[in-house]
Amino acid sequence: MPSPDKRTPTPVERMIVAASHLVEDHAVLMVGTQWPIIVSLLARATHAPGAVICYEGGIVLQDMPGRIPLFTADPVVQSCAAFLGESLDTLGMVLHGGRCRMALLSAASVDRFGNINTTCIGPYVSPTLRFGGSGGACDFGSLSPRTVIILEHDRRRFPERVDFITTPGYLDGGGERYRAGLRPRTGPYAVVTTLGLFRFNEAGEMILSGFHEGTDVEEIRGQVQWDLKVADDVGPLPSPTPLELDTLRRLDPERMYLEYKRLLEGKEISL
Amino acid sequence: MPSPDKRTPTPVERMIVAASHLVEDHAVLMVGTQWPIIVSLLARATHAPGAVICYEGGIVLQDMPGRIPLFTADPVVQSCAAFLGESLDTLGMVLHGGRCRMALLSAASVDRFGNINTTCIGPYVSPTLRFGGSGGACDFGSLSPRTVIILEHDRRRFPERVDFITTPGYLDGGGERYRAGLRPRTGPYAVVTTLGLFRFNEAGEMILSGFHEGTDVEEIRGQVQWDLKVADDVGPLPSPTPLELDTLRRLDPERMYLEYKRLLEGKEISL
Amino acid sequence: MTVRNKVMTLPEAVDRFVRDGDTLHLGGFIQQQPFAAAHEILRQGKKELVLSICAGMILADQFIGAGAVSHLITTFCWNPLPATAHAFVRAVTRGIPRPIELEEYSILTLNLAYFAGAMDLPYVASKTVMGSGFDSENSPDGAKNRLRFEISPFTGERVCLVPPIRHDVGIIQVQRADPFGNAQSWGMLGESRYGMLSCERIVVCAEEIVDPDVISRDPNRTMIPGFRVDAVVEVPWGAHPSPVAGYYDMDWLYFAHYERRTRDQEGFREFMDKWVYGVPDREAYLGLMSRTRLEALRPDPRDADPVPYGTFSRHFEEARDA
Amino acid sequence: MTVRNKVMTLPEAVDRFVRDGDTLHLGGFIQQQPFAAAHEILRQGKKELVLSICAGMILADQFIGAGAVSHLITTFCWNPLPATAHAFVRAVTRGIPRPIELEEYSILTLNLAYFAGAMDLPYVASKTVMGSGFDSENSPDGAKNRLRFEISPFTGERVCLVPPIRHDVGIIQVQRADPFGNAQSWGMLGESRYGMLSCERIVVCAEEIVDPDVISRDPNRTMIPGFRVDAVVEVPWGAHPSPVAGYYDMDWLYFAHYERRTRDQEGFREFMDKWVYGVPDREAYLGLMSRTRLEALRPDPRDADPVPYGTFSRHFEEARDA
Repeated sequence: MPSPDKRTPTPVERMIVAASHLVEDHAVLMVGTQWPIIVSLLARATHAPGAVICYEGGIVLQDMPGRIPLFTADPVVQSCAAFLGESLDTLGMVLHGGRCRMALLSAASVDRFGNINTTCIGPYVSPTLRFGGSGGACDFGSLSPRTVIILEHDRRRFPERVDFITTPGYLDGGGERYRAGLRPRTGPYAVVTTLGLFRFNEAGEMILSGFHEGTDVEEIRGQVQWDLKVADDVGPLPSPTPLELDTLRRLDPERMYLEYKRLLEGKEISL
Repeated sequence: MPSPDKRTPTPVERMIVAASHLVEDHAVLMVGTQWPIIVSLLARATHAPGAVICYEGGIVLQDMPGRIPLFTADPVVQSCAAFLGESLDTLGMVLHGGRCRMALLSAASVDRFGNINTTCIGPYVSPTLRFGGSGGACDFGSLSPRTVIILEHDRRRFPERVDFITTPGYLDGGGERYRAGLRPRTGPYAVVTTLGLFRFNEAGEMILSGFHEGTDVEEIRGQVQWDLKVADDVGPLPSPTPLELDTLRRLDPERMYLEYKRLLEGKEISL
Repeated sequence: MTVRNKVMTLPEAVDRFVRDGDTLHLGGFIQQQPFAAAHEILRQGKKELVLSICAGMILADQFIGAGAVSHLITTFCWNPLPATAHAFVRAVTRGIPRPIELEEYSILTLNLAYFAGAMDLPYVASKTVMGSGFDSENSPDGAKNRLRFEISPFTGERVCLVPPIRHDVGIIQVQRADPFGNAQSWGMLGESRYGMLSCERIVVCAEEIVDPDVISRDPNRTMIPGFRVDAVVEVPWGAHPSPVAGYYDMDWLYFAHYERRTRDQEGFREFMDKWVYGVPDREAYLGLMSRTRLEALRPDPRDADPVPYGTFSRHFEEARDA
Repeated sequence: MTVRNKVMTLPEAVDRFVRDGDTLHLGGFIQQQPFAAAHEILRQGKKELVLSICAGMILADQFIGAGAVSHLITTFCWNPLPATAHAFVRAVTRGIPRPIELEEYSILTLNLAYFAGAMDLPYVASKTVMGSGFDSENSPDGAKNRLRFEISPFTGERVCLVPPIRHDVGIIQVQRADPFGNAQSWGMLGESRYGMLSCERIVVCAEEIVDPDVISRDPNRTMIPGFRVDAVVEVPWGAHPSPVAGYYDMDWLYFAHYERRTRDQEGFREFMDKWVYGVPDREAYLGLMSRTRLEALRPDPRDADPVPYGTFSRHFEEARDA
């Protein structure tokens, strides 16, 4: 495996660091699988040491895990937990109970109003492509005061309207989310990608708020399937500091997240 | 303390033994405090060794306790439990979940239709006398397929209609219980007292079914405040066998239940 | 990681987190009732409290007799001898020392209300209580509470809807907690977990404050995650005269003593002057009793076996590097 | 006391308690999934099952690919690498080997449905899911499930009503159980408790069958009380390739192997012929793998400390006799 450049962050590293900046110290976090795992641990290892990390299976972390968890149910987290219980403890008592400040989610695709699809392409009853489904993601997005969505940027993953709303964002915008019955002061807060950072306006529409080094507003506008609005104060995002990069790489020395590919690829598997 | 007669059962002993006869082997029991404790343990020590004893605080017994529990929350039961948990585990999962066969309850008073009052005499908002209140008793009587009510007989405790329905029996009779929303095939099954055994007819009215040695139908009819119906096959109840009496007295060698008086009465208490 | 150390004294915890007029939840179903904290609340003269306590017992009785409570949410209130809780009865029947509003439930409905409160669920439908004195439609002169009765849109049957009950502040006595607030408890748990988790502010009194590693070696035993907790106070014997599994048994003599002394309001006052207002803290309270007698409340030892949690294996990395 | 000894073999337990057409709940949220029992169900050719499983994973995938399932209740189905659960996708997109009906939920709503099922509550009202593809009123072409949407009589707000889901039979792999069925489990518990307790018949597979005293020395760890259990089967490694806290870690290589081999239905068949239909029991299954590699899945030891429960004191009797 090639050693990464010591100073130049990869797009994935930029995405992770930018997302970690959204985590406040002492915030209670509902953390989904994949990118949210490393984003939340990075935040805790840098500027938010008091952040509280909760997983949907019923886990509240105490210490940093002995190695990066491969997913939120990885047994590695059990030896660093302050609390092990049931899904009703975290999704129920923490999230539905209103004790969570922010939810972090990965997504297969996200649309103009922050609705996430991790279910299917095409009609639900006869899809052309089918993904895993909600898990707890629908609850995260339904209930969290702030939902941060983290995904690698690819134009196909940014449709104007997702085929299936696995996780509700602002639905059709303009207060539709609250008319559907979801609580006031909940909803998508930001989308962080390998290209930039997006926030949501009052109508619940995604707007470009910042871009990573090496890209710009026009490139990003071409990478979503609708006419993307841009914030008045759009500008470059801060680059990861050497300390952040170093911390991130120490958190994931195996580069399981940083290179987003499975380490076993191409290997013979012998059981 | 006088040693009880070796062969003659006391009225309380007759009540306990008669109630224990209603417990089937392997039945799951919700057991209330006071008389139900010793009734259920006697049943288990005699003809119903597989009976499952559950208490409202979240306890399922495994073995016989090291001494007679003074109430259902007595710590003595914790060292003989198969399960310790929450009230939702027993009142919820066992009782509301439909896994209970019989509930055993003490009562301050019970009326013609098996409604129990352990709340107050006089109007609820300005009572002349006030008792402890429901605890789990209302749930026992609301939900159990069979509720057995155990109390020392005293005419004042058998009004035609209780002042407050702490635990619903058949309400006003004639299906009123089910119209109120309680589940079919639930309700009072028997009342066992120091005088006799009562069952309920189709209309939900209490009828005298049997009497202990030393009393008779007429005496008992004078000990309730309404015109008590009598079963066609009313007759004497079986006397406790020597084995039953012996088992009962070994279960409660301190005679805390058998004499129904507190052992500290008349003693100086020095803390 | 930095986590706030929340250890403080009982007077400080009560002063900072319990306010006049609060809806106060006292945890512990008969066992583990926070008597030490409760006495400190009374000493600090907190008033107009809405007291929410599943098993009223003599703990509620003391608050009521002291006149600190305006409204009581409970399922029963007695002295487990069993005997009358005299102050409760005086307040309800004669308004002495002051009238209180009663909000009564069955244990199951109150547990569901706490469950709904902990999760902030709009309501939970049940099949209990209907037709009883707790059913406001069937018994308009019966108990006043928050239950409603509706027709189920699924089955058309009548159901009892239990809404959430939430509290401003909750206190419980547990076996052990770490300085961050992670609180572990065992024994009969009653309503403890959901009652406490339905509180905005939480004060944990513990028999022992332990190293965080003790907690994280057995995280399934954690009842209250530390981030929910505002104060941790080490108070050995803090639940006396109620029991704490593994630490001390119920003090039956004390309950009998209380029953005898509190049969009238004057006796109640004298009792409280000695045991609550007359002592500065728990140590002085315990000093009023024979130490030998207290030690006799210790149960015989009986321990749970250690269980293996394990850490994790490195087979995945090893396979990759093979 | 006599309690029925419920220990039996896995073929006997499956034969007696799992029936064609059953609503079958497989417990374990990602961890502790009962693979050994599931394979025996497939070997015995049980069919037309309604499979209810919170975390579908490759366990649901195997049932679906085998054609044993007509209806799937779940919240997600994938291979946690993460990768596609190929048989699930084939069935949903192309009806191979047969179409299945899907009944999808979010994890919270399915957990509430199991909770309501375990307690037989008419429904539980929540504030999640609304407006999503799981909301049949807002998304008529969305997922089909049992949720309903009503106006709260308490607040007038729109709420999501979750009705109970109950099962004919449930199976889970736990760390230990006694011969009466008292089952103890620790680690991440997900939906395990309420899922299992919502089952009419319960089969407990355990890494170890232990003496009843081990259970009653730590009764707070009991997840399923023995009286609810029909069969107890000792199956070491019974959850492999999913993990069991304290016993073995997730077998990542196995999940990767499965992903590669099951990309088409023919490969799936070959996989199943080798790992499920081609072996008589769990021992033979384990024999297909390197023992050294399996042993490497054992975690490093890390034990919970013993905790004191105590028995009881005799101070009451002593006081009386004083």
